[in-house]
Amino acid sequence: MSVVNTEVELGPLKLKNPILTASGTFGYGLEFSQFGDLASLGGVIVKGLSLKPRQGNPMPRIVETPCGMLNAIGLQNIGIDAFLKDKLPFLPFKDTAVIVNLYAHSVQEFGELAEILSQETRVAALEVNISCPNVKQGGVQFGQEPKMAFKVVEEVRKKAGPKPVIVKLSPNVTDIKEIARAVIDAGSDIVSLINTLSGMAVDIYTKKPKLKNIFGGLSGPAIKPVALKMVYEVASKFDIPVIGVGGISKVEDVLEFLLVGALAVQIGSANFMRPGLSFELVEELPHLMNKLGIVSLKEWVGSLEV
Amino acid sequence: MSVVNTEVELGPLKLKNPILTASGTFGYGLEFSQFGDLASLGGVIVKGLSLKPRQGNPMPRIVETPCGMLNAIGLQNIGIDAFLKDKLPFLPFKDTAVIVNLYAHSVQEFGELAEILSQETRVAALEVNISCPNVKQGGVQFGQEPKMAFKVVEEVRKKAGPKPVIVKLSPNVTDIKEIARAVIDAGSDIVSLINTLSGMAVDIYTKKPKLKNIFGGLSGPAIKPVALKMVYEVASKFDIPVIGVGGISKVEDVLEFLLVGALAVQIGSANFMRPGLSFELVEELPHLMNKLGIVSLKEWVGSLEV
Amino acid sequence: MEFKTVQVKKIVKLEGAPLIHLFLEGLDINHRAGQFVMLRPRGWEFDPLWPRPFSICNQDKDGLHIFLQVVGRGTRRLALLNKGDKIDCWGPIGNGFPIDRREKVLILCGGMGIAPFVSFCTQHQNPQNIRLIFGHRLDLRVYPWNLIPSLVDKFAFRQENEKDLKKFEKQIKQEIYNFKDIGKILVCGPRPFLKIVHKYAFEFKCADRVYLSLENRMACGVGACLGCVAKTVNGYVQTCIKGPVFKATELEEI
Amino acid sequence: MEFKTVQVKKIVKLEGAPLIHLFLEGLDINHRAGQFVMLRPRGWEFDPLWPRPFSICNQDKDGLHIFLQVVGRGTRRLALLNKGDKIDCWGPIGNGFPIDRREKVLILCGGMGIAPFVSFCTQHQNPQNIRLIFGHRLDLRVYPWNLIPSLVDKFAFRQENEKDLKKFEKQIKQEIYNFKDIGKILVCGPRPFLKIVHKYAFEFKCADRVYLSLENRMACGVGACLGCVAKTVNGYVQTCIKGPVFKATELEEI
Ligand SMILES: Cc1cc2nc3c(=O)[nH]c(=O)nc-3n(C[C@H](O)[C@H](O)[C@H](O)COP(=O)(O)OP(=O)(O)OC[C@H]3O[C@@H](n4cnc5c(N)ncnc54)[C@H](O)[C@@H]3O)c2cc1C
Ligand SMILES: Cc1cc2nc3c(=O)[nH]c(=O)nc-3n(C[C@H](O)[C@H](O)[C@H](O)COP(=O)(O)OP(=O)(O)OC[C@H]3O[C@@H](n4cnc5c(N)ncnc54)[C@H](O)[C@@H]3O)c2cc1C
Ligand SMILES: Cc1cc2nc3c(=O)[nH]c(=O)nc-3n(C[C@H](O)[C@H](O)[C@H](O)COP(=O)(O)O)c2cc1C
Ligand SMILES: Cc1cc2nc3c(=O)[nH]c(=O)nc-3n(C[C@H](O)[C@H](O)[C@H](O)COP(=O)(O)O)c2cc1C
Ligand code: FES
Ligand code: FES
Repeated sequence: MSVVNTEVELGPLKLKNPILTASGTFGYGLEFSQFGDLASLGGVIVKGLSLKPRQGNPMPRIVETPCGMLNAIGLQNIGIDAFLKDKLPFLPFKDTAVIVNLYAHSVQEFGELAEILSQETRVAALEVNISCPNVKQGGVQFGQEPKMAFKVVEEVRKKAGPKPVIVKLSPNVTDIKEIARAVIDAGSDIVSLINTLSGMAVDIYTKKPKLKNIFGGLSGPAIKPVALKMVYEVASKFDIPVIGVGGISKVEDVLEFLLVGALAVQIGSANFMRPGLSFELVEELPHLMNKLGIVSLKEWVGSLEV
Repeated sequence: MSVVNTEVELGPLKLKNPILTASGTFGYGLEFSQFGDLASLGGVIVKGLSLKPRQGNPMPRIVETPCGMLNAIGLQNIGIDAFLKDKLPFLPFKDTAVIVNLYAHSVQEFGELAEILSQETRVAALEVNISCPNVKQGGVQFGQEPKMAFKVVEEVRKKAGPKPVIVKLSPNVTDIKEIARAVIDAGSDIVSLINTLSGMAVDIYTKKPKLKNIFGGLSGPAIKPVALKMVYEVASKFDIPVIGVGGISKVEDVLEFLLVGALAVQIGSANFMRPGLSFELVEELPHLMNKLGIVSLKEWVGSLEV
Repeated sequence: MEFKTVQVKKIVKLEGAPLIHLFLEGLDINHRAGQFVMLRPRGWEFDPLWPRPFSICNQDKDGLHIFLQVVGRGTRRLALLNKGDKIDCWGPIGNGFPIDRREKVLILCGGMGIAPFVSFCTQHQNPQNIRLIFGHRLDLRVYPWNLIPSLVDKFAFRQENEKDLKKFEKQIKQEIYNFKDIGKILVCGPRPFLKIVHKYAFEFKCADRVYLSLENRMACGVGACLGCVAKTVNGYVQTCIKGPVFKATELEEI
Repeated sequence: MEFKTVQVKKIVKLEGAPLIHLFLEGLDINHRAGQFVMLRPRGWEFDPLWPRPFSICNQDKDGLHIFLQVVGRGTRRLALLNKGDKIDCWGPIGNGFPIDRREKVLILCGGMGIAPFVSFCTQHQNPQNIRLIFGHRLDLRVYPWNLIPSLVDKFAFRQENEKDLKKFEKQIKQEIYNFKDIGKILVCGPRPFLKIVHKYAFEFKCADRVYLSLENRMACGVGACLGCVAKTVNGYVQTCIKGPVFKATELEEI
């Protein structure tokens, strides 16, 4: 095997390889340390963290669907303080990018979270999850309304100091480019997409929704075509580093997302298929690059021939 | 087995059972006559027809995806005249609802199609496909812009005379309720949803999109959770008959869509799994109703307990 | 916890019952009764997406023994496995049941809930300290009843209709009542069964000695997805890694 | 065309090659060589979604004979079938090759393209009228070469590298040239192979007697989805029901 270069540069964020784990599907990272070397990953994005611990939604919270799943975890998390104290010290932050996914109900709370993390050298970047309902505007998500998205990102960018800010986009929009434009204008350094698609499942025997929350987010291989298209649309239109997420489960998928213009990817629900999957992808990537004659990922990114 | 009532009334449109075949997945109906009795179906919705015959998109036009598929057929069809002359006479229009799916590039063309069909007694209803690009507005779909959707439907409703008008909604929107409101205000008698989700697939070996058209529409079991949610949102908010479409492949799925409020369903990509599938569902429905103690579908529709 | 791609060594399908004995070879683990493994055959590609959790029924020269019932999509496909097929497997997961050879213990199990107790009774050094009550719907011979050592004081009750169920519920009540001051009560079975036991545990004030194994829906089996949580006095905690066995007093809801 | 849920009667996997002989029982059809069936095992539930098209290789007391190569997700799963497994099957589909026992005919096939010609040559009443040229990559013994009647004037060319391929292309050119005024030329094989033949057919002005079988991606196999169309002089037409065999002069693109 000849030596290949898997490094990627997403503006201010440098990764030794393009494989990150997606928020909410990899716990706080430590849950997977017995299945592979966390330090081998391009980065670990931890479960969405809020200012205070959150209990999340009542059960049932998950249900399997064809080639996918719905979740309505409701952002259960231990809170930012407990994370910094009890989890972060045990993560290999010197060898891999530890990225914190932020979740809040208001612009101000987002700002507070960013401020707390702005001086935290062990954290490589912040990922802003704007797929949460904006309470004041009656349930529409921050990520569905360009103006609201702008405000959140502007505030985070202001408070985050030197930290790279990634904004994670919701696919539940008419035109992903509009939201992308808004968060770019607001100073986002990187965008990641997609979060889950809105969905629902019901049980004809109990006549009830299969999720207590009624609605949930659809993820897994089922949504890969939707993710790929949105990544392509954003990456080919805007001059901003893009991280692709959605349905990735094979090393070929990784190169597909890079081909349409992503600089890195996140592995989400596929981590549930087997806990070592993300580590396997890191190992397999150089082999597939070799097979395809790719020496450096830089030449591959966005090289789709249309 | 005790006798159950599978009849449903969608405003002006009465069906002997709620199982229709979705446009574009059942040809002109006749292709399936050797696999079952067309007259046994609740209705047949034929391939989208335009004023003039259309050649459609170059190949490849279809690609399989996890639990689903992408298509970019490009509305190849024989044109409305040839349909009325060469296909319609051979369909069992006396015993089942033959529904024509309309496709056009402008408001005026939609009107012309509606006018042609308005006096055609062999056609039970019109289904307006507003998921086509609105050329004047630069590629956004009629179905993504409430104002444009309103105009199309208003025109069709005006020209369609006594024919029930079904409007088929695109899921590629931020809020399906907005579009639903627009087409209801414009005089739609029934809405059907969902059409395909926008998606894409690429081949890392050729570095090309797997569809010549680059983008295609995602359908199949993969999208069922998205369809179910949108149907629930529209059916529980508006007082209009709803037809559910998206990922239905089992008789249980039929009752799921009815449970969240649909009065009828369309079977789409599942017809490709085996050509007799829609006929099987018609046969299986009374058995499942029996098992669940449902005497009439009227009591079941929208009876989800939330 | 260990991860391995193991092989089906043997698969025994029972005639006339949707029950399967699966023997896996290649995972060398020491388990505690009540712990479980996640299984996902290599052939599943994308669908079903998740692995499936199963109690370790036993472990011996035939490998890891799983006793499973066909109930849905996943188990239907597990039933089609053949000797030599490859399965991703990780475990042992969770806490398992407490085991103390000097103490008397009452086991209440229903249906597939018998699985972990095969291991429990086999590993137990004083099986004569165990009393085991088993409620079942199918013919007793289709369950691993004979694998329970004969020194165990065991009783099986078949439920073929509503009346039997009521009778069994009464029996359970009586058993809990009789045992309430004696020792631990270990429970595994379908949710309605657990609810009944939970109720009597509180009624007879022995809830702090009643241990229930929950079978929540699981996606990851490593504590990461937070999909399997149980509502406890300490909030929502992962059933997979913090359970599946909980003291009745810890659970706010079943 | 008939639809049936048939059974695997026999499945023969070739050692060292990703090739499978599949024998299905239960579909009583009369077919014409070049016609095909759609197969979808019952066990596929939702994924893969589509059935898969395969030429009818032959039909005899062993049932319907399919000869297939494992190339992707679907065929990989077909290779795991066992005797007795159930498969939804419909066919015969399409037009098939023209057959005229009095005429000389040249067959050009590559790889799996040999499949329909096993049936063609077996059904043919004057096999001595057939000349068959077969290009292949693997050892000849893994192909159903011996099923081609010995009276057929048959030649096999193995391609192990670029050079062999060039040589084979030259051979094809020569064969077409020699045959251009004699009779029909029937062709089946991978797309690059078809393109070459198509080119020479026009070069030697015998395109109206060259029949090519296309292997387009198919979803429905009944003419309904319009996903499999070929670009012909009459516009886009369904390869499944209007093909899969087209005259070279009908095709605007391969
Ligand atoms: C810790 C643990 C240990 C278990 N041990 C065993 C065991 O030893 N033997 C065994 O047979 N099963 C055991 N189960 C249950 C087993 O995991 C499920 O039966 C299985 O996952 C169902 O998969 P499926 O795809 O066939 O069903 P699905 O298609 O996912 O569900 C179909 C239907 O099955 C039922 N179902 C779903 N999940 C469960 C569940 N957890 N328990 C019971 N019914 C369910 C539901 O009614 C559902 O409608 C255990 C579960 C847990 C959490
Ligand atoms: C009319 C007709 C007759 C056929 N007869 C035979 C036959 O007798 N024996 C046989 O082995 N195959 C035959 N094929 C091809 C066969 O249908 C495909 O190989 C099969 O569908 C691939 O399925 P898959 O899921 O394994 O591949 P997929 O996962 O769908 O595709 C994987 C890879 O396989 C290749 N592939 C996909 N479709 C085809 C194709 N149509 N031909 C060749 N490679 C393809 C592509 O390179 C693709 O990247 C026939 C096809 C048609 C249309
Ligand atoms: C169980 C679960 C929990 C998730 N939690 C979060 C979260 O806390 N924050 C977030 O931004 N995204 C969250 N996501 C979304 C994923 O990070 C990812 O965007 C999505 O699942 C699509 O990728 P996939 O198809 O690879 O899973 C969650 C997804 C799942 C399945
Ligand atoms: C090959 C194909 C062609 C289609 N053509 C049309 C069409 O002409 N008009 C239309 O309104 N919808 C068309 N559709 C969309 C379907 O009618 C249906 O809305 C969609 O596929 C979702 O349903 P499903 O998941 O059951 O397939 C087409 C879908 C497919 C797969
Ligand atoms: S199964 Fe994922 S946390 Fe328990
Ligand atoms: S495969 Fe659908 S039209 Fe040919």
